[in-house]
Amino acid sequence: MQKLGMGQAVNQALREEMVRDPGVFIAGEGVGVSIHDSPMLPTHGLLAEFGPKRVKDTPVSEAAIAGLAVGAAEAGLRPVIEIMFNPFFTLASDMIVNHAAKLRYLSGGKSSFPLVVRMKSGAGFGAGCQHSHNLEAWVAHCPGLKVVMPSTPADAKGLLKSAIRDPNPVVFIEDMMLYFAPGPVPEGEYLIPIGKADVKRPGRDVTVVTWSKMLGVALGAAGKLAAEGIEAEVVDLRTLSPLDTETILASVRKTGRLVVLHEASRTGGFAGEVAAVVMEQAFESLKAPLRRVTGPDIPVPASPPLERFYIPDEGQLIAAVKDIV
Amino acid sequence: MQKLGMGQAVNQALREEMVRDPGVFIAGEGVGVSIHDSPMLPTHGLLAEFGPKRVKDTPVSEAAIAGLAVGAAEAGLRPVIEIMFNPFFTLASDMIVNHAAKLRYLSGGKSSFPLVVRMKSGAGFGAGCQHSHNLEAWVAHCPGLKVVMPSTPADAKGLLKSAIRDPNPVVFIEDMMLYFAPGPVPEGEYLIPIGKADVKRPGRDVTVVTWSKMLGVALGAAGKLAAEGIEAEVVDLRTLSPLDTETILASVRKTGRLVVLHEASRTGGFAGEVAAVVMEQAFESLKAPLRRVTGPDIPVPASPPLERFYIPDEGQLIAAVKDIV
Amino acid sequence: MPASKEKKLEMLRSMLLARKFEEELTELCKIKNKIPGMMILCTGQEAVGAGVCAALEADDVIITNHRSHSHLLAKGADPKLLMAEIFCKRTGCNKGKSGTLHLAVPEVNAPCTTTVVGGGPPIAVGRAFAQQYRGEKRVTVCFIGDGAANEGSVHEAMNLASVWRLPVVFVCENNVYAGAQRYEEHTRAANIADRAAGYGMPGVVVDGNDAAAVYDSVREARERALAGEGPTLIEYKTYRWRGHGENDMQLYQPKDEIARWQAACPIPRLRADMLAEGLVTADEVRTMEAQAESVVLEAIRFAEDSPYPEPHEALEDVFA
Amino acid sequence: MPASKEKKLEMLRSMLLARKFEEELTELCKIKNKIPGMMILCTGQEAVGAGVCAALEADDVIITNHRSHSHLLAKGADPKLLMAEIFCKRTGCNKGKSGTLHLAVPEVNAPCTTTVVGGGPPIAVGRAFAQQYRGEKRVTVCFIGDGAANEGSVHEAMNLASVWRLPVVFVCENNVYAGAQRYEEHTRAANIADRAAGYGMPGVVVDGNDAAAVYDSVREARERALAGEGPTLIEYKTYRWRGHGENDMQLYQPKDEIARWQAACPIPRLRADMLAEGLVTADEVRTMEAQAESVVLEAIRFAEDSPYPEPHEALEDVFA
Ligand SMILES: Cc1ncc(C[n+]2csc(CCOP(=O)(O)OP(=O)(O)O)c2C)c(N)n1
Ligand SMILES: Cc1ncc(C[n+]2csc(CCOP(=O)(O)OP(=O)(O)O)c2C)c(N)n1
Ligand SMILES: [Mg+2]
Ligand SMILES: [Mg+2]
Repeated sequence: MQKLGMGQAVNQALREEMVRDPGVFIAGEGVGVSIHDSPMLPTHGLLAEFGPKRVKDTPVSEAAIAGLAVGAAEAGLRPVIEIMFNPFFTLASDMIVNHAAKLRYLSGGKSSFPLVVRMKSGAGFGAGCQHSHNLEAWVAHCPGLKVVMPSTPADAKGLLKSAIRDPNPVVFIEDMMLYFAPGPVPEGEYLIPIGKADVKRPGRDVTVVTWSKMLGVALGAAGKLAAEGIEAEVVDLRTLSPLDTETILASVRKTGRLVVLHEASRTGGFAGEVAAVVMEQAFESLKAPLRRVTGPDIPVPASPPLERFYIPDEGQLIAAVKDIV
Repeated sequence: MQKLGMGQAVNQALREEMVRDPGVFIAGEGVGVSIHDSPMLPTHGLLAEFGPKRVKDTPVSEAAIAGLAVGAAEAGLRPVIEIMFNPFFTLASDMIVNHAAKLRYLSGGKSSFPLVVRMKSGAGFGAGCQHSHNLEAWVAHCPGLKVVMPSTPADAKGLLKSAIRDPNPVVFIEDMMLYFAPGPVPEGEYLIPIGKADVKRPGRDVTVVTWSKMLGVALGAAGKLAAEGIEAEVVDLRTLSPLDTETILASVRKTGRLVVLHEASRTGGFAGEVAAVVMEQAFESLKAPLRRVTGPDIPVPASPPLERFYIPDEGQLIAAVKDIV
Repeated sequence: MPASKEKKLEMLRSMLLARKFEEELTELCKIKNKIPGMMILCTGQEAVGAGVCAALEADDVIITNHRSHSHLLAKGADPKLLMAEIFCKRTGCNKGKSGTLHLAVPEVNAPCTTTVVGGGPPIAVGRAFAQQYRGEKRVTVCFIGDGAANEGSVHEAMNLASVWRLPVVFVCENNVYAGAQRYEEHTRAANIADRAAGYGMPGVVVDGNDAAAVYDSVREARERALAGEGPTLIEYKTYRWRGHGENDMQLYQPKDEIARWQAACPIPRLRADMLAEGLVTADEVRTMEAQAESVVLEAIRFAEDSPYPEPHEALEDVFA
Repeated sequence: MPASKEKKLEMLRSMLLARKFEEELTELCKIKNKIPGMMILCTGQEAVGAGVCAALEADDVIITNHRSHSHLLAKGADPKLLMAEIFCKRTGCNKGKSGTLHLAVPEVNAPCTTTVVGGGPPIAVGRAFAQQYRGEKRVTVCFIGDGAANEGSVHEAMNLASVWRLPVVFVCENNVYAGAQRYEEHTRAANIADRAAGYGMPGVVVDGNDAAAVYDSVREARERALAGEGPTLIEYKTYRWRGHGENDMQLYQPKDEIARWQAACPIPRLRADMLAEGLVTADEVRTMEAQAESVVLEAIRFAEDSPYPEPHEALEDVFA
C-alpha cells in the first residue's frame, strides 16, 4: 500500500474530487502559489494541474474567504476553502457559524450550503498561541455544522472525499504535525462515512476516546499498557459532529472505564461531551471515575519545553489509565 | 429592598463604578443614544450623566469595539464594552480570544487587560438564530478569559462590579429576557466574587446545576417537585470560568444525582464540563445517570411555537429529575 | 438606456405595493402580539429596491438584509408568502423559521438574507463568483446600509470582488441612520461611495429617491460587471422615515428632518414624472393603488388564516 | 522640521543594528534546531522602523506585527532580551511564552504585538483612545503590511480612529508581497493609501527606503494627530528581500526584482546622504557598524547562554 503523510492524502482527495466534479474548487491564502514547495502539503501541485480558475489564492481576508464559500455553495458549486490556522477561525466564524450553518434553516430548507472548510490545527511547531489553539469544541457546539478531525492519512482521504460530497457545511480539521507522519493509504477511490467512529485498537480494560493527532499518543500508550497487562480499547472519533455515540457506548459498556484524551485545553473541551453521553447512557456499566487527559487551561506557549509541557503525552495517559484500572 | 430588573441592576453597577473610577468607560452600539428609551435597559441614562467622553456610541464594527477595549485596557483604563447580541461575538472573537485573552501571556505577564465585555444572550424575543445563540461554552473554553452569567438582578450587580475591578478580561453575559423580570437588589455597594457558585435552593434528592435565565425554570420545577416530595438542590453557577467545582461537588456528594440545565444547544454545551467534573471527582457518590436538559441541536427558530419548543421548560426538567430519582 | 415605459410602470407598481405592504404592517404592529418579533420597515426608501430590481433580469441574484421588504417585493417575491413569514406562520416562505428578519426567497433569486449587519457582501461575492465560474451572464446585487459599510466583512468583500473582477453591484442605502446613530457619527467621509476608489472600482452617488436614476445607475453597473470589469459601489442617498424598528421611539430623529424627507417621497415623484411624460394616467395610477391594496389585504388574510408551525417542526431543515 | 543630525545618526545606527541583528539570524537559522519556530525578517525594510521611531517620543506607543525586529530595535528595545526571546529562552523579554512572533516590549511602549494579520489596528485604536481620554500629548503608531490592509479589522479600526479623531498613525509597509501573493493579486487600487480618503483622513505615499522621508512623514502625521485632527495613513513603498519567513523558498520572487531592490538598499542611501552632507565621516560609520556588530554578538551570546524556561512555568502569566 502507498505510504503518505496526511497532507499528501488530503491532496489526493482534493485531486480526485476536482477531477470527478467540475464544481469543486479550492480557495484560501497560499493554496496556489505558496511560500512552501513541499509535496507533503495538502494543496501542492493543484494550481499547476487545475489552473487559477479552480485554485484560488485569496487576499488575507478570512471573512471574505468563508463568505465566498457560502455564496458559491448556495449557487451549487462545491467550495473547499482553507483557513490557515485554527485561531483564525475566529475571523471566519461569523460566516461559518451564523451563515453557513444557519442559512439553510432560516430559508426553511430551501437553500443549501455544501461547502468544506479545511483548517490546520495543533501545537508542536513552536509558533505559539496565535497559531496553535484547538477550537474543535467550538465548531462541534454549533448546530448545522459537521465536524471531522481525522487521525490518519487513510481516514483523512476517505473522510475528505465524503465531506466534499456532503450536501451540508463540513469543517475538516487537520493537525499540521500529521502532514509529516507517513501512513498506509489504500490505492484508488474510497469513501469513509462522516459520523462513524473507528476502534483503532480493541481492548477490554478501559476505553480511551480520542481524535486527531492524539491517536498516536493513545496507541503508543496502549502498547505500553499492554506490556503491563492492561488492554486499552482506543476509539478514534474521526467525526465530532454528528457524534457516533453508539461506538463510544458499546466500548464503555464493555470496558466499564473511560479516559478521554485531547490536545485542546481542558475546561469546556469536547471531552465533556463524551463524558456526558457516557454518564447519561452507560452509567450502569461504569466501574470507575472518568479521567481526562488534555492540554492545560493555558494558551499554547512558544518555547519548546513549555510547548512540550502543553501537549498531552503517553506518560500522562498511562498514569490516568492506571489511576482507574 | 429595591426591586429591579437585571438591566436596571447592571445600570446601577455601571453607574457606581463610573463614579468610583474615572478610568471606567463604556462603549458599544447604542449604549448612549438608543432607539429605546426604557429605564429597564442597562445603559439607560448614562450618557446624560457621564457625557460623551465616557459613554461612547460606536459604529457597527464589533472588531473595532473589542480592539478598543484591548488597547485601552492595556493603557490602564477600565473599558466596559457591549456586544449587542451573543451571535455577534463571532465578529469580536478574534480580538477577545486571540488578543484580550492571550496578549498578557504572550508578554510574559508584563501587559494586562482589565476589560469587561457585556453581551446580551438568550432566546425568547422572536428574532431567530442570528440574534439568539447562546455561546457561553465557547467563551468558557478559552484560557485567559473569565466568564460570568448571572441569573438574578442582585447577582448581576455585585458580579458586574467585581468584573469591572478584575485585572483580567471578563465576559459578562446577560440574558435579555431577565431585563424585564424584577427582583430584590440590596441597596448600596456590595461585591459578589467571581468564581463562586450559589446554592439558590437547598435539597437532598438531586442536584440541578444551571445558570442565567434557566435558574427560573429550575426554581419553578423545584417548587413543583417539592410538592411531590422530591427535594432538588439548585446550584446556580453564576461564573462558568473559573468554575466553582467545590460547590458542585459538595452538592452532588450529598444528593448523588445530577441534572444540568442550560438553554444553549445540547452537543458541546457547558453541561458537558459540569458532567465531566462530577464524573471525575464525585463518581463514588453518584447513584444515577446524568440528565441534561438543554436546547435541542438546532438554530433558534423565530416562530413563537418553535421558539417555545426550543427553550427548555419546567416540564422537561421535572421529567428529567423524575427519571433518575 | 434609460428606463422604458414598462420599466417605469414596473417601478411604480412595486413601490406602491411595498408602501401599502408596510403601511399595513405599521398598523398591525399596534395590535399587541399580532406580529411576533421585530418589525423593520423601509418606508420612504422604496425607490431603491424598485429601481435596482427593475434593472435586473430574473436570473440576477440579490442578497439583502434586515430591511428587505421593498427589495424582495420588487424582485417578485409572493406577498402572501412574505406576509405569512412575517407573521411567523407555517405557510411563510421560510416555514416560520426566519420570521421577518432573514426572509429568503430562492424562487426569485434572493436565496440568502442575513440580519447580521455586513453579512451580505461576502456571500454576494461567493454568489457572483459562481456566476463568473460558470460563465453565466448574470450579476449579483448586494444591499447594505450606511452603518453596515463600517463592518470589516464589507471591506474584505469589496476588495475581493474588485481584485477578481466579480460581477457584483454593491448597493449602499444611505438612509442617514444606523440604529440611533447618525451618519456623521459613524463615518467621517462625505460619502460611503468615496471608499470605492480604495478598491479600484467606481463609486457612484445617486439620489435614492429618484427611481429612474436608481434604475439607470444599476443598468450601467450591470453592464460593467457583465463586461468583466468588476464591481461597482453605488450609494443611494435616502432616508428612513420610521424608526430603526417599530419599537423605536425616534427621539433622536428631528421631526422637521422627517417632514423634509417625506416631502421628497419617491412615489409621488415618479408618479408626477410619469404623468407629465404621459406614461400613465391618473386613473391608471388609482387602479394600480387599488391593486396594491387588494394584494396586500389578501396577503394579510392569508397570513392571518394560516396556522403556526407545529412545535416539533423546529427540528426540520437543519441539514439537507 | 526635517530630521536633525542627531535624528539621522539615530536612524543610521538603528538601521545598522537591525540589519546586523537579522543577518546573524539568517545564519543562525541555517543551523538545525538552533532557533525554534518561524523566523520572519525585515531585511531591506529597516528605513521604515528607523524613520518612524526616530520621529516618535519615548512615550509614544507602537503596536507592531510579525515582522517587528527593526521596529522594536528602533524603539529602543534591548537587543539581548529580544534575541533571548527569539531563542525562546527564559531570559527573553516575554519569558519564552511568545518566541519570535509576538515580541512585546512594554518597557519601550511596544506593549502588544500580534501575529494575527490585521490584529494591530483595533488595539492601536484603543491605545490611542486612552491617550485622548487622558489628554496625553502622545500618539500611537500601528504597523501593518500591504496584505494586512485587506483584513476587515483594519477597515473598522481606520474608520473608528477617524470618526473619533484619535491620535493614531497607521503605517503600512508595502513590501510588495503578502506571503507568496504579489500586491496586484490582492489589491486592485494602485496604493493602499488610496483607502484613506474613504475614511476622511489623509493618505500619503512615501518612499519607504528613504529614512529621512519616512521621518518627515511621521512628524507631520504626529503633529496632525496631536492637533486633534485625527489619524493619517502612510504607505511606505519598500521591498521584502528575504522570503516571507526563512523557510520560504522564494520561488515566486523574481531574482532580478530582488536585485533591483537590493541596489536601492536604504542603509547606503542614508549613509551616502549623510556623508555628502558632512553629518558623519566614513570612520564614524565604521565605528557604528562595529558597535552594532558587538551589540548583536553579545545579544546572541546572552541568548545562547540563557536557560530555557522550566516546563511548569508554562502555567504562569495567564491571569494577573
Ligand atoms: C453584526 C451586527 N451588529 C449589530 C447588529 C444590530 N443592528 C441591526 S440593524 C443595525 C443598524 C444598521 O444600520 P444600516 O446598515 O445603516 O442599515 P439600516 O438599518 O439603516 O437600513 C444594527 C446595529 C446586527 N444586526 N448585526
Ligand atoms: C489572520 C491571519 N491570517 C493569515 C495569517 C498568516 N500570515 C502571516 S503573515 C501573512 C502575510 C502578511 O502580509 P503583509 O501584511 O503584507 O505583511 P508582510 O509579511 O509582508 O510584512 C499571512 C497571510 C495570519 N498570521 N493571520
Ligand atoms: Mg442606515
Ligand atoms: Mg507585505
